[in-house]
Amino acid sequence: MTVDYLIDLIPFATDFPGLVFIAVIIACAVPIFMFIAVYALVAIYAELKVSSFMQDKVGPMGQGVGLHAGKWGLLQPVADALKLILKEDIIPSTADRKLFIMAPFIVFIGAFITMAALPFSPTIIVADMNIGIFYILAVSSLGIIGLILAGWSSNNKWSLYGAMRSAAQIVSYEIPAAMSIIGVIMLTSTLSMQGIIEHQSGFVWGILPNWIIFQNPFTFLSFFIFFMSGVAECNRTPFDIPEAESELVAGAFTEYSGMRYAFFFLSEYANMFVVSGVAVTAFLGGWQSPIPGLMDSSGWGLFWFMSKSLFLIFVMMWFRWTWPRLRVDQLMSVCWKGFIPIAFFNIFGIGLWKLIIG
Amino acid sequence: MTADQEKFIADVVEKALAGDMDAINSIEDRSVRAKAKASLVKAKRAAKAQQKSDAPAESDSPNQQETAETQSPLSILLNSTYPDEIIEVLDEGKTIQLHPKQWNEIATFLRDHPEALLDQMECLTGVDLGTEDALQVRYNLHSMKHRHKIEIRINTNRDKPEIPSVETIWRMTDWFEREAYDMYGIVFTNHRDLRRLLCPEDWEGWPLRKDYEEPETYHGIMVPKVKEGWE
Amino acid sequence: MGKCMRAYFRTIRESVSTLVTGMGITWRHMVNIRKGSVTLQYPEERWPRPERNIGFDQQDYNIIRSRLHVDINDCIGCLKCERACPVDCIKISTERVTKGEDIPEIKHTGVTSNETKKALLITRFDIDMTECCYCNLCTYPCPEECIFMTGGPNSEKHHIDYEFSQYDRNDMVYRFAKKVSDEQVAKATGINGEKA
Amino acid sequence: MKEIGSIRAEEMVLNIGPQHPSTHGVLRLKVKTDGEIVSEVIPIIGYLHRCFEKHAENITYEQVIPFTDRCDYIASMNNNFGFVVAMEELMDIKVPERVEYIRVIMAELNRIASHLLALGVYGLDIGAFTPFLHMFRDRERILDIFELTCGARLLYNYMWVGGVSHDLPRNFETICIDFLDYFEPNIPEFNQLLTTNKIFIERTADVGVMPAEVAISYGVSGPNLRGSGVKWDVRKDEPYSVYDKFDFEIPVGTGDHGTLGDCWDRYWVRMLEMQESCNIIRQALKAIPDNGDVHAMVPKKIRPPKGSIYRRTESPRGDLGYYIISDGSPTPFRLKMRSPALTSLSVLDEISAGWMISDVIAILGSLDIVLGEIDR
Repeated sequence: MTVDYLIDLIPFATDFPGLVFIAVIIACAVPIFMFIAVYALVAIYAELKVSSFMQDKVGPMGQGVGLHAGKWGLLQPVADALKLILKEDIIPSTADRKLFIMAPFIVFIGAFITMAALPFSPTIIVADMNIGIFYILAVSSLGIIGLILAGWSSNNKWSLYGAMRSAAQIVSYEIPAAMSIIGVIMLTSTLSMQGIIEHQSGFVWGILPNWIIFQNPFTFLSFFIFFMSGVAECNRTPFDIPEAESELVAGAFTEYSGMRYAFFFLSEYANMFVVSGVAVTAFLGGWQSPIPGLMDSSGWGLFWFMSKSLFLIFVMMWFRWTWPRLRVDQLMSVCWKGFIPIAFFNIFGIGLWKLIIG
Repeated sequence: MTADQEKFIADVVEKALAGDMDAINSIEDRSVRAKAKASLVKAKRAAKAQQKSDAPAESDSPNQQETAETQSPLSILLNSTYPDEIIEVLDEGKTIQLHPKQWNEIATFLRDHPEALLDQMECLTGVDLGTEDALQVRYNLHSMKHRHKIEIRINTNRDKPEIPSVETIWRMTDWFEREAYDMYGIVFTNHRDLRRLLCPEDWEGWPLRKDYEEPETYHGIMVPKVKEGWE
Repeated sequence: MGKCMRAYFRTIRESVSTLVTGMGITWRHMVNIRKGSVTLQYPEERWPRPERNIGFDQQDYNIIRSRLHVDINDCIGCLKCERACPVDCIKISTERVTKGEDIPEIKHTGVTSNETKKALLITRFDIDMTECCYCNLCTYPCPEECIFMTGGPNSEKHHIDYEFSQYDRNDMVYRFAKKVSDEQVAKATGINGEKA
Repeated sequence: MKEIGSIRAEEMVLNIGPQHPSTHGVLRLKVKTDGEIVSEVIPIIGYLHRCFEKHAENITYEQVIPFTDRCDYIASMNNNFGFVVAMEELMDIKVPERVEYIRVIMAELNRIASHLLALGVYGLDIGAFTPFLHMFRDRERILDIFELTCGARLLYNYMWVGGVSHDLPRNFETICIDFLDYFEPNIPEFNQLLTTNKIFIERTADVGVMPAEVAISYGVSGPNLRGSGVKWDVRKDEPYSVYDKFDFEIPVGTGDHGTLGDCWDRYWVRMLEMQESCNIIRQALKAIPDNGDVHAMVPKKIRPPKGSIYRRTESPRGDLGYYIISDGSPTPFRLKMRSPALTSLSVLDEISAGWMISDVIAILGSLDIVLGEIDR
């Protein structure tokens, strides 16, 4: 939508279509990149604080600016980012140099381009494609190539283990995630992100929002399957076996340092946002207000979308700081024996529900 | 106390021990006299302690005609089965010294015999007896069922120390024998994996032997003996 | 088959319930952070040191082991602490001074606070705190109670200080003996110029 | 067919350690793996070897005690305790009753502290971070008590031959009771957060099963042996000090969630033992004589009579034995420490073959090793 809007804005667009297209792409990419960077800082800070609070400590703190981390430690993520930027970039001498350098960018691109289809508000969306959700499911698994490249090119056994584990994991968990989304698509009859949100407008009995998660019991289950699969795709605890800091040191990222590591880090957080965004769009009514009449103008769309997404990100953090980690074979059996059968059952159930009840 | 004063006191004490108390009493300086008296008392006490500690050592001497009252059931059992293997029975039968030759067989017997059932090896200690020019291994055995224990001692000579391994009988001794090998150089024959345990594999010498001398260098690195600017 | 399915669903139920219970606990800790926080902002806030009173009959003192301190004025050079040290981090050298002159500025003669007559000039009393193992063994044999872990019975004499890191390793060698020149030593020992 | 048969997975040797987050110290594990499956684990130790036994032959008996602290730095009190019990038996010293109670209280407090660390770090090995810090929070309280009592937080040098270095502080009883009142309600919370967590059970139950015969043959002792269902506790079966005066249970593994002797059982035994230690401390605080000397009549310079002794005590990791040979001089002729963690580690290869890399970490964590004690 935004892309079309920008193209329309330029009067001589038809004269230089290629040039204008590239310019518009850059004009969209830069804000998204800025958004990811700022959001990552916030998320890192939130992760620090959430984990600390759950562990009975106050986390990064500081009285005054200077040597300390600012008021309530607000400067801590900035300091972390600065450290990552300034840190020496080490490439192991036996590593496959080209692939080693390429890998973090591929992972980041995978997370980055999914952002293009996320509807932040009725108007703020880079491109409201008619295959939006399908596009997100497709490109979000691009990161796996980067992870495998990283693991392979590092020439380190830990990295290889991490890469192989994450490949198995991400590929497996794509299936229940996609299955849950299929149920949503069956209800909404559209692949467009905005279309899915439009379908969820209104309220049942004037109180309960007409979100897909509340539309029938199967979609309720679907939401959890999708969300947990999403957590697994982000490699977060309890599914963080690729990184598994107590087993594999740091998994695929063992040999990375400085800015390259920061890119992995950034893409992990970006991925979390994408998963939450898709879950919000597909199940929780996107940018729509949960309470009838409360701040439901289109200007508030961004607020609702962000608060819902950030809440889901908080839940992910909550998981991480509460639960232990699964073993790789248990991870697979949870996926193949737990999530996938239930996801199939859900598709069936949603179809039946739609046929019988409406 | 200066050196000549010490020497003087030592002289006087010697005289006093020989019966000449006047040598001390005639010292003029009060403090020196007090010191001399104190060291005399010390010397007398030391002599007494020497006698005392010598006494049990004598009773430790081999005594094959030990009567049954001073023996534990385990030592009687062992005595009846392997009478030739026992060198001596000490400490009311709680400690038995054996010949190394059939140790493996005896160990199996001790573990499996229903009256012994010594299924737990508590500890395996290598000892350098120093003066007797022999190395010794002490096995502390314990039975989980009967709750009795026994200590086995096996001597071996310093030049070619060899003791049969019991690593397959009590699996715990696997590492403990490796440790004893590491520290004393006692070769446990038939041990399946006799490598050094704690020291690096290329370490030279047997560190816990009494005649061990610390190496000057290790891999070309000087071993610091004295801290710089300290002595 | 039915048994299998029941086990399958029981597993799912157990998983969900126990995982949610765990989340409840972390949530409780998160919302009660104001009450439950156990950390302090270290450079600004510090843990209170333990109460001073420990149940000795005669003395009330704490037994914090922070670092060794020597009241060199009370030291009689008996070397008991040097012998007690398991890691040899104390080094003492003394000179006999009964015959020689008094050097007033280092007060090497006279009596200690326990009224013991001092007979030795301590030319060196070094403690290498990098080697110290804080076992406290050197403080017990001292007849004058002049070597102590700061705190201890003489806590008024020296403040307790946990933070004594240094930039140079040599700064961690505490030299307690008073500076004396060779001539002073010679004078004090009464051996004129021979001993250096 | 022949070609298919000749395809074989290549064995990869993976070095876990010496610097690795979950080896609990400088331990190196040479792990032969086939994919994720581990076929052999070869522990390589000695990185922390500090020549304790050689060093002990050159220093006096009093000076050995600070070195025993440093062997098992997680449970220093228990190490001191083991040494002084052996020494007192060798020298035939009768220590005052108050000292015995002080020692028992200290040893049990340290047992709780040690188990808290073991359990928390075990959670960390499995991937749960929060229980670790919760347990550390409580462990700090115990260390505060130690600091109050003997001035040090980690390496105490508190128990001496024939006594303890200081008497208890004046209001020790209330401080201790306060701690127990605060701590005991936390145990169910740990259980809810970690022990009964389904993921935790999945990770630990049925993993690394150690049958009782294997455990006894390997000399495994303490909670690891009790996890295999053997009711053996030196405190109960060969009582030393005043342990025979207390009424406490010996928890043994039951195989609630899997097989008897699995990682979960070993974990659970430690959890139950903390509760029992609390009971012992409460009883000891009630029974402790109010006043009294804290030193027995011991000569300034300790010279045990000629002879040798092997005495074992129950440290949080198992049977901690000291073999002391004295030749009548003030320095030991030979001092051997039988460290429980060494035997626990030696069983690792036996019980972890066939499991996955993650399980090797879990099994290693459940054995609760301390490298300072293994390497001495």
